[in-house]
Parts: sequence; structure tokens; C-alpha cells
Amino acid sequence: MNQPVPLVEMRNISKHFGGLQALTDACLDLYPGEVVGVLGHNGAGKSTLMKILAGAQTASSGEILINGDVADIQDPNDARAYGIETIYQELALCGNLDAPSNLFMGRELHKWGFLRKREMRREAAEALSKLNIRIKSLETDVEMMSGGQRQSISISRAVHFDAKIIIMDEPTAALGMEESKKVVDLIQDLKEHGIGILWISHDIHDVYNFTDRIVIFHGGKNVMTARTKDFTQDEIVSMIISGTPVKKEAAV
Amino acid sequence: MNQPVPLVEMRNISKHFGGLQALTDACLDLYPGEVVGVLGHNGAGKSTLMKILAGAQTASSGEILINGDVADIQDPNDARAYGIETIYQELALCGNLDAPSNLFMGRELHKWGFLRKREMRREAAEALSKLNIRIKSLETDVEMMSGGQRQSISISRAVHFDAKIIIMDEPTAALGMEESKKVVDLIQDLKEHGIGILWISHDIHDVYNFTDRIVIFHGGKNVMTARTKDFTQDEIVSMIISGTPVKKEAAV
Amino acid sequence: MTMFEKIRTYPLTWIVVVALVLAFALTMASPYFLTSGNINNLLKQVSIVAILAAGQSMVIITGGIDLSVGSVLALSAVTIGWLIQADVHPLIATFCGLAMGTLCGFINGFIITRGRIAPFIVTLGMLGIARGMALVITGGVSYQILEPLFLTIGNSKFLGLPIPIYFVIVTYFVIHIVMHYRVFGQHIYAIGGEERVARLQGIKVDREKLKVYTISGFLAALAAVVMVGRLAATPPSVAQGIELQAIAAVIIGGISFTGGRGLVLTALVGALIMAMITNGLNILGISSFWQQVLIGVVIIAAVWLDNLKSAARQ
Amino acid sequence: MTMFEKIRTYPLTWIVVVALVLAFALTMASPYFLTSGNINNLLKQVSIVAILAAGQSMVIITGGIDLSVGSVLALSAVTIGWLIQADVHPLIATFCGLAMGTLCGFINGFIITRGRIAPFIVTLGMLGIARGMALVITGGVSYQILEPLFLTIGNSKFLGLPIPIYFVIVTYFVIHIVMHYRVFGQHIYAIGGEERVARLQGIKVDREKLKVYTISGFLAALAAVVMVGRLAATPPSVAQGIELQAIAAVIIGGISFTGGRGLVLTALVGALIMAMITNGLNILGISSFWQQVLIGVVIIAAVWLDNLKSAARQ
Amino acid sequence: MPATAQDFSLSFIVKDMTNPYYWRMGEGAKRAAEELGIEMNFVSAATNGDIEGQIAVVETELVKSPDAIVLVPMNGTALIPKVMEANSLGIPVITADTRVDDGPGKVETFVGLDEEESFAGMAEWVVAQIGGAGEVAILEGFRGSSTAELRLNGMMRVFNSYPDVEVVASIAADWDQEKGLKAAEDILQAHPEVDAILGTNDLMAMGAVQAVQGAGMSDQIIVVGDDAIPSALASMRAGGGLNATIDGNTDQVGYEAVMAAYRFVTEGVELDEWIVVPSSILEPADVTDEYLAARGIELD
Ligand SMILES: Nc1ncnc2c1ncn2[C@@H]1O[C@H](COP(=O)(O)OP(=O)(O)OP(=O)(O)O)[C@@H](O)[C@H]1O
Ligand SMILES: Nc1ncnc2c1ncn2[C@@H]1O[C@H](COP(=O)(O)OP(=O)(O)OP(=O)(O)O)[C@@H](O)[C@H]1O
Ligand SMILES: [Mg+2]
Ligand SMILES: [Mg+2]
Repeated sequence: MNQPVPLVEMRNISKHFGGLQALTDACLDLYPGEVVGVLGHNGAGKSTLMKILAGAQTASSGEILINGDVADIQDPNDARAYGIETIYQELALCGNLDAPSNLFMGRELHKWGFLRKREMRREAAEALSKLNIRIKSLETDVEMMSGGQRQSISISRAVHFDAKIIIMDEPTAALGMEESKKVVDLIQDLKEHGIGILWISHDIHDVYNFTDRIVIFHGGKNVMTARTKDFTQDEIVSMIISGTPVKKEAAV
Repeated sequence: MNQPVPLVEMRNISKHFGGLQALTDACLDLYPGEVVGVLGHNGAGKSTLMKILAGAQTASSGEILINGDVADIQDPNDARAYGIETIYQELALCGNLDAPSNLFMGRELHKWGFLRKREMRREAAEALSKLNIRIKSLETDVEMMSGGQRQSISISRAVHFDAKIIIMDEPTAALGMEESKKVVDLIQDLKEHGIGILWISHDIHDVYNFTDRIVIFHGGKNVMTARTKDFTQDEIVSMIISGTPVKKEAAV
Repeated sequence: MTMFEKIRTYPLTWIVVVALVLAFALTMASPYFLTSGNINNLLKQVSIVAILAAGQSMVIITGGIDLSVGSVLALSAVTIGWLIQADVHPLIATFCGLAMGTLCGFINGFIITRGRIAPFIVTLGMLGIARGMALVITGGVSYQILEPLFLTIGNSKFLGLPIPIYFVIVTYFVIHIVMHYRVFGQHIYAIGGEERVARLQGIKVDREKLKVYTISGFLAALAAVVMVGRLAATPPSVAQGIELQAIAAVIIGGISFTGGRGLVLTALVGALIMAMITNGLNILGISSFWQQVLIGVVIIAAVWLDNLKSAARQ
Repeated sequence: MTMFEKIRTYPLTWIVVVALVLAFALTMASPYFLTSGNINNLLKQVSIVAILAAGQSMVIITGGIDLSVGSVLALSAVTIGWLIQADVHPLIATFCGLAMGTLCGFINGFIITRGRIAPFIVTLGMLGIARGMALVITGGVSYQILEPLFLTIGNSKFLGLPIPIYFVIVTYFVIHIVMHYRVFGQHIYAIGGEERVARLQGIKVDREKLKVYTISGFLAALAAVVMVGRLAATPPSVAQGIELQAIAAVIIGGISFTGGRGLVLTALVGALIMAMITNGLNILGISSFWQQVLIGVVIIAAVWLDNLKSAARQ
Repeated sequence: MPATAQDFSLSFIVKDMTNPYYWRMGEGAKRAAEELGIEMNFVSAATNGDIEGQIAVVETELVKSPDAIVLVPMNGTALIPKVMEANSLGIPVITADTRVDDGPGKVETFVGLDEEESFAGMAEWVVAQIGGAGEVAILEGFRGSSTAELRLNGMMRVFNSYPDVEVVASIAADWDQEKGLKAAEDILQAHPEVDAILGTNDLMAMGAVQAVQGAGMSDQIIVVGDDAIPSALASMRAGGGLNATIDGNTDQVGYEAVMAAYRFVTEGVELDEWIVVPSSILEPADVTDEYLAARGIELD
């Protein structure tokens, strides 16, 4: 078989927190230029799996391959080195800092260690304007912003730097319609640039229309991995809720 | 005119944070047994208005009437005394405590000041089960829970005590389909019991189907208050985005 | 959770193990350590810091700090001494001493909650104010207290244990009940976890904090009663810097400055560890130069050992 | 924002106003306060705490605390004294003293970050260790330092101002630049704001914290150089309890324990307020009994006044 | 220089007014000031050990340009620069109770007892009480203070000269009563055979008395202190407590120091290098009503 090498392959990832088993032999793969929807009920383990890929947590067992090679992701810096960017469900912003500071956190523009504040401000304004978000003053601390404004900053940050893999954990949960639309457009745009996207969402409609494949989890276990269009929306919904795969001839 | 007295009437509420004007003469009313959808783009001021009603913030100017009488809401306790319960967009949970503790926070069941832990556990389990949420152990600290699990706790808390007015600020943002469905059912149920509900959401579909009236904000100002079914979904979307009311003969 | 898991994750388990390790090391190092006489000593010596640590741990769980306990202790002690000197009945004097400490704690809490001033600043201010008042009242003089009441507290035993340890037991028993079985304790944990949320959920944050600081003041005064018993005197300069010991006991026990977490009982073990270190070094006759070095090393090592539990948990 | 609004909300504005109010009150109270001699005194007296407060404020902005600065100062001072006593060239001795303080700070940071131990405990441990080492090195003896280098630092003036104040100016200039114009400073604010987030965003939290504690150690050693100049001696018992003053200066300035916020320059004003209080009370000849009371009251009042700014903002 | 007493001003700077020891020195100084009809500022740092605090106090006093300064330096070396500063301002400095080290600072005279000799005397007294042989323990003052060092040296010199006397423990209790109590309790555990505990001040000694009484060993162990503070005297008078203390006559130190300063400034006489104030060992029998009356102390 002459399949291309997957950008990411997560194999048999298990994770337990003390006595609680959050993930059991979870598997997932992602190819370049592909949008994969990660689905599942609340508490299914989606965010946990994504955090493991992002280096925010470490798996109890299992392995991760990036471009076909085993990758050792111990912390967020390792993940970044592999070109993985993440929009965390909890947003991961420093409330005490303003939007540009959050956007460039850990990757500040500088000259000999001196911050280039003006450039960062300009670039941040530009990046945010792409999402159509109205932020009255870029100097406001993020903790004073509305839920949607904060989410936009988090999204802008993930897409601003050249990533190869972007993890989006419910990126549009707090966004308005117009803003959500922008994010979906953005996803299409990134996809065209060959970036692989893992997209967690509870909005089955968006997922159905804009993902190439879906992975469904239930209670920390894989239920099904398939091309999105192989199933109807209702079938997908039923799999998410019941946790048992719908039998199909066309299933991959 | 023989109109019933509104449960809540907010008149000409303005709010500025330092130099930033978040609300300008915002008005809103809510009748018993009514679900009012509060709509607007990100940063429109929806949460700010709700926080003012909930006593979490105080208005710079304007007045609030509860059952036709001017109400002085200075802090969350005042709001509670009027029977107002709130699901905050930021959830307002103590991450260091478990679900029952959060559910009963400030209203612990007790006998002569001694906690009735077992009763609280039992009631909490019951309340959460209504929302169909899977929480593996009620002893887990809330900060270790998934986004959806946390949101469910916040919802359960608001509906568990006998409220007259419930503010729901994007209550289903982090919920799965099934769980969202439960919340919508819950709203219908509460409505039948004569409770007034203010529901902020960006999900125009749900809002359209399950609200009696809508209030649209744009940049901190009222755009339109109307019976939901007087407009089409598309018209509502266009008002949210443009901020200008669609002209209609039928407008209230 | 299995029983083993439960024991392993219970906050007391590891710190008690650390204490036992230390006790074992000291027993090996000196034949005098594990004598009944010395255990009695240890119990007496730990009592004052332990009582202060109980109050301090409540304060720290709310996310605050109380630097004034040493000075409040001194002020309460001299109040007792001064009244006894003036021929007031010792029980009334004791009552007034307790009232004085409680008042200081109340003032701390009042200023912190009404003035919205950081606890560090307010209690630092009180540290100066209470100490100064103690000196002003006495003119710097230490009264000798030969009342049988206090001599009994300081020197007698009951059921084979020195009296001060009963003060400690009662204190921790009550505080443990309050923190884990009463609504008030529940509120304290909520406030320490996220004060904003506690406020939104209708907890009377200011009132509860006021109570906590008042209790801390009361316990400082209770410690003063033990101190007067032990010294049979009320020197106004007593208990300088003891606040750092009380705070260290709390933190060694595993209660964190971030608030909202921890078991008050661990502070007792923390206090015991601190007392064992000094007692052990005194017994070993280690030069006081090296003592300071060793106390520093052992404190860090004890907490490091205690931290291994989280490593084990991962 | 209007210009007025900007000035009004700038963190320095109110605390400077508080300082001016205090200075005015003291000038009214005593004819000696606003004499050039006394202003010189004040500048000399504030210098040591001010230098320590600069380091402390960085530490506090990361959400930590450094209790060891007083002891580290003493250890650096006796290192200098001991080497000079042994006929080492004073510049080399100074260098070694600075290295010693820096090393202590590094050890603090190392244990905090590697051992995941609370800064309070580690620096409390170091408080004992460094003080003990200072005593061990010297055997408790204070060396007399009559090197012109140090006598100049302690007693000379340059452009009409005492030399120590230049140490302060340079320190605050550098730290201000670092905190507000360099990537490192940006990282410190991020870590203090939300350490978890900083880590997720790829900031090398441990490395940055290590640097901060190392800088605090270095500044303690720098303060030691000034101290040696002022005392012309290196008593190992010097600077006991000065950490509380440094911390108080930081908090009075308006930097909060929660971390992530505040302007380092306010710590300088905080230190100045503290120094003015003591100096003023000394000048007024108030008995040291009442002094403690008044210092406590004025500290609380100063912060309360400063808090009015937030009230005004609401 | 002022010719009359009315405008003569004097600054008397002690270590720590909260200690009864310096309180008593102040009493003597005030008596002298009253007799002379001069103005005196009696001041100190907030706590003993706060060297910078005392330096700040000296600096402040110098701003007021007094005619003379009496200084009880907290540290023998660290106060030299301030003495020099006074010298350069032409303000004469007299030290009392504690010396400043030899060096560039010019001190007109030192008024005080000989710490080393006083404690050597106390050590001799203890050796005599225990019959020339036995175990003794010492509660030291604040390590690094010159007073603590002199006192320790005086005692060690004597004890070392008796081969049958063993110093089994020497613990720093920082002049503090509670620390003295704890240290003494621990000493009694490790060395139950100890025959005498020497506190280098009365506060620590009183702590030791409590420890000894708590252990029920009052009959076997001698406890001695220094400073003759009121509670120590009370304990001696009550019996069964403290066995002896050194009376350093600190009120006389204060008195003599003020007198010397006045004479030096107004009469311009050269002062002796050391104005010695004698000390004595007080035993319970010495604490008579007359003694207490002379000290102005009421005990009940
Ligand atoms: N740090 C933690 N400690 C303990 N349990 C955890 C922790 N993080 C997650 N869990 C548990 O693991 C399970 C999976 O959580 P996760 O956040 O991955 O769910 P999710 O699929 O993202 O759900 P949601 O749709 O609600 O975001 C949940 O039961 C949760 O309680
Ligand atoms: N505490 C605050 N301080 C300063 N500005 C604030 C504060 N809270 C809100 N704002 C500002 O007020 C405006 C309205 O915010 P609000 O949270 O009410 O928006 P919203 O309509 O709820 O938006 P979303 O749909 O994103 O939740 C925003 O521009 C926000 O930045
Ligand atoms: Mg999730
Ligand atoms: Mg909102």
C-alpha cells in the first residue's frame, strides 16, 4: 500500500488519574491537509487525549508518532517543536496580561532580548481582525474581556505561528455566529495550506459539513473512525450517544 | 391596559469600566413563565447586563424593578433574596471542592451548623443525573472535571433551589448534544412552573425554537425586543450582525 | 478507591511518616531522645507553636496570613500578668487575657475585611501594635506569676501527660470538627479556593474571614495562657518571631499558601517536626551555629520527603 | 484614555501621593525632618531595604517569596569581611561576597524549581542555613573593615547625595528595564499571572524562576556591600528580620502576593515610606514602646490611603 | 560650648529599652539629668539585635546636634562609623556598658563594669558552691554580640582552670526567656547530672528556673543569672528559685555616664579611659528590704 505517512498517529493511549481511567487504548491519526472531527459525550476523554498530544499531560501508556517517527512529548515545548499548536478548552490565557502579550506568550518578538512592543501590538491587531472580533482596546487585560473575545485570542494565537498540526478543543463554544463562521473559514484555509487539524466540537452540523473524517470516543474508548460522509448525521449522533458503532458496508 | 406585572424590568442600565462603555441605556423585561433569549455579538454586553441583575456587578446608572418594585441589588445575596439564580458564563465553581460542595455552596444542608454530608451527596447525585451527565465519582474535585461536567454542575445548582428567575449565560456552550437537549427540556419544564428565564446563547436554532421573546444587543445598546416568531431566523441573524432593526409591521 | 489508596492519599499519612523517620533518626543519634522524660519535654515544647499553628492554618486556608500571633500572645500574657499583679482573681485575669487576644484578632479581621487591606500588611501592623502595647502596659517589666493555677498548667501532669498537651488536643479536636464537619469550615475552604466564587454564591465572605482572624487571635491568647504557665512570668518580649515557626509548621504539614486545601491536623505534625528538630539538636549538644544550618536543612528535607507522595501519586 | 485618567490609574501616582502626605506631616511635626542632613540620613537608611525590595518584588511578582534575604546579606557581608581580614584585595573580596549571595539565591531557585518545594519553606530553610554559615565562618566575631573602598561607600557623597543611593538608583533602573522592556520580565508577569498557562505556552518557567531567585540573592549581596560600607564592620548577626521590612515595602507599594501585577518602582516608594516612619518617629523622640505601635498604625494607614485609589476608580 | 545647664542637651542611646536592664540604666541617667537640670533624650532601637535600627537612631540624634552622646553600642565594631561621624561633627561620644572596638572612632571614656571579670567571678562562685567538681551548663546570649562573647569568655576561662568541672552544654538562647526554658529542659534531659546552669542574663535564667522546677530538681541544681531584674529578685526572695544573680549596678552606669559627659563638655576635663562601675553577686540573703528600697522596687 502506498498510503502517505500520517502527520500524527496516536497508538493505544491510556491514561488514568489515580483510580479514574480516562482513556483506554485510544487511537487516532491525522494526515496533512485533513480536518478530523473528534467527537464524544461530555467526559468521553477527548480533551485528555488532546492534552496528551499537546504535551500538557503525559499518557500512562501508549505511543505517539509524528511523521512516522516515535515522538517523545513530555511537555508543551516538545509538542511545539513538532509544530503542534493547541487551542485549549480552558483557553490557557493569562488574565493579568493584555491580548498582544497573550498572543505572543513564550514567543515574544524581540531584538537582543528587548521586547518589540509596537510590532507585537500591530500584529496582534491584525490577527484579531481576521476573526472579526471587536476588542475595544488592545491594552485591556484579558480577564476583563468577554468569553468570546477571550476565545478569539486563543484561536488567533494558535494559528498565528506556523503550525503543522493544530488542535482545536471546542474553539467556537463561546463565539457568535459570525465569529464562528470566520473560524470555520479559517479552518478551510489552514487545511488548504496542508495543515492537519484536530477539531473537537459538539456542533454536529459544523462537524458534518467541514471535517474529512471523524473519530468517536465513548467512555475513553474508540467507537469508530470513519470518513465523515460515510455516515449520516443521525448515525453519527446515535454513535456518540450509544457508544456502539453503526454497522455499514462502506465503513473504513 | 391590563398587562401583568413583569417579573424583572431593567430600565436604562448603563455600565462603564473606566473609559470603556459596556452598556448604554440597556432595557429588558421578563414575565413569569417566559423564556427570553438575549442575543448579540461577542462583547455586546450580554453577560455584563446579566451580572448586574445577578448582583455580581453594579450598574453605573439605571434601575431594576422586580415585580414592579424598585429593587436595590448590590451583591449576589440581594439578588438571591429576590429569587434570582444565575449560571455564569465563567461557571463560578470552586475548583478545590467536589460537586456536592459546589452545588450547595452557601446553602449547605445542615443541622445545628453541622453539615449533612450524606444528604447533600444524595441530592447532588440526583440533581446531576437529571442532566444525564456521567461523573465517575462525586468526590472528585471540580477542577479535575471535563468542561461539560463542570457546566452541568453549574446548571444543576441554579435549578436546584426554588428560583423565580433564572439567568442562563450560554448554559450549553460546553455540553454534548444529548446533554444540551436535556437542558432545553429542563428550560421548558421550568417555564411551565412559572419561572422566568433569561437565556443567552449563540445557537440561533435553539433560541428560535424555544424562546418566547428575544432581546438583541449590539455594542451595549438595545437593537430590538420582539416576540421570537415575529421574525425569521435569518432576520434575527441579520439584526445581531448589523445592529439595525429589521422594519416590520408586526413588530411589538 | 481501595483502602490502601485511601490511606496513601490521605494528607496525614506521609507527613506522619516523615515525622517518624525524623524521630527514628534522632533516637539512633541520642539515647536521651526516646526517654519518657524527653517525650514529655517535647510535648510541652511543641504546645505553644502547635496551638498557634492551628489558628494559622485556618487563616492560611482562607488564603491569608497572620503575622501578629507572637505579639498578640505577648499582649495577652502581659494582660494576665498585669491584672494578677493588680490582685485581680487569676480566673478573671485569664478571661481578660483571652478577651484581649480575641479582640486583637477581631481588629485584624475587621481591618482586613472592611479596609480591603492585604492580611500581610494588617497583621504586620498588628505585630508592631500589640508588641508595643505589651511594652507600654508593663513598662518593659516582666511580672512573676506564682498563682497555683498557672503553676499547674506549666508543671503538672494529668494521666501521665503534661497539661499543655491537653490544650493542644482540645484545640485541634475543635478546629478539626469546625473545619470538616461544620458549615463554617466548608465556607472557609470555598473562600480559600476562589473568594470571588464564594461571594457570588452568597457566602458572607467578610463575616467568615472576620471569624477566622478572631479565632486566630483567641488561639494566640490561649497559647499565652500556656506560656504564662510555662514561664511563671509574663515578659513582654516573649514569643518574638514565633509567627514564622507557626507558619512553617503549617506549610511543612502540607497546607499551601494558595489556600483552599489541606487538613488542619497536619499542622500539628508540622509543629512536632519543628520541635523535634530543635529538641534533638539541643540534646545532641550541637553548637548553636550549626543548629541554625541544620534546622534549615531539615525543614527543607522534611518537605521534600513529604513531596515524594505527589511523585508517588503520579 | 485621557492624560488625566492615565496619570490617575498609573500605579506610582497614589503611592507617591501617600509618601508626600507622610513627608508633609513629618515636616509639620518636627523642624529637623526637612533638613538636608536628615534627608541624607533618610536616603542612606532607605538604601539597604530598597535594594532588597527590588529583588523581593520580582520574586513576589512571580508569586513566590524570599525570606532568606537578610541572612544571605549577612553571609555575603561576612564573606567580604573574612576575606579582607585574610588580606585579600577588597575588590576580590567584594566580588566573592557578591558571588556568595548569588550562589545562595541560585540554590534557593534550584531547590524550589527542582524539588517543587514551596518558596516559603526553601527560603525559610536558607534563612537558617545562611545565617548559621555566617556564624560558623566568623565564629560569631564581627570584623572591622577600614578599607577606603567601603568607607567611601558608607560615608561619602557624590553630587551632594550619599553613595548608597546610587546603588539604589542603578538597581531600580536596571530592574525596571528588565521587568518592562525585556522578554524575561514579560515572562515573569506571565508566570505570576498563571504559572500553568505560562508553562503551556512554552515559557521555561523553571529557568525563569531560577533566574529570579538568583537575582534576589545577588541583590542581597549588593545590599551587603552597602551594609559593610555603612557599618565598617561585618557582624554576622546583621540584618535580622529585614526580610519582613523588604516584603512590607513591596506590599505597601501595591504589589500583591497573588503575583503577576505591579510596578517594581512602587517598592522603592514603599521602602521610603517605611524608612520615613522610623526616621520620623526617631526624630520626634518617641519612646520605642510607642514607636512599634505607631509604625504598625502608619503602615496600615498608608496602605489604606493607597487603597482609596481603587475606591476612586470604581 | 554651652556654659549653662539649661541649654545642655544630651542623647543617651541604649540597645533596647524593652529590656529591664536598660530601663534601669535609664533610671540612673534620668536621675543624673535631673540633678544637673539638663535636657536628655533617652532612646533606643526597637529590638535588641537590630543594628541598622540603632545606627538610624544615632544618625537621627546627630541631626539634632546634641552637646554629647552616650552610646551603648549594639555591636562593638558596627557602630564605629557613627562614632566617627560624631567625631567629625565635634560631638563627644561616651560609651557605657558595652565598648566599641579600638579603631578610628574616638571615644572620650567608657563607663561600665567589666563583663568578663564579673562573669569570671560568677563562675568562681558557682564552682565554690558545687565543691570544685561537677557538670555545668551555660545559656548563652545572642551569638555575635560582643557582650555575649565577653560573658562566655569570662566563664570558660574559670571553668577550664578546674579540671573536675565540665561544661556539658552551652546553648545560645538569644537572651529570651522561652528559649532559655526550652534549652534548659533539653539540657536536663541530656545531662540529668548537671549541677549548675548559668544564664547569661536573668530572663534566660528564669526560664532555666522553670525548667528545673518542672523537673523537680530545685534542690540539686544551682541556677544563676545576671542583671538583677525585678522578677529575678522576686524569685530569689521567694526562695527555691534563682540562686544568684550579678548586680551590674546599671543605674549607676547610667548616672556616671551622664555625669561624665556633662563634666567633659562643660569643664573640659580629660576623662579616665575607663570609669569602672563595680558589680556584685547577689544571693537571696542580699535581697533585703533595704536593698529593694534603694533600688526603688516593690515586690509583694
Ligand atoms: N486532571 C484530572 N484529574 C482527574 N480526572 C480528570 C482530570 N482531567 C480529566 N479527568 C477526568 O477524565 C475524564 C475525561 O475528561 P475530558 O476532559 O477528557 O473529557 P472531554 O471528552 O473533553 O469532555 P467535554 O466534552 O466535557 O469537554 C472525565 O471523567 C474527567 O473527570
Ligand atoms: N470587568 C471588566 N472590566 C473592563 N471591561 C469589561 C469587564 N467586563 C466586561 N468588559 C467589557 O465589556 C464588554 C461587554 O462584555 P460582555 O462580557 O458583557 O460581553 P458578552 O455580550 O457577554 O460577550 P460574549 O458573547 O463574548 O460572552 C466587552 O467589550 C468587555 O471587554
Ligand atoms: Mg473537553
Ligand atoms: Mg458573555
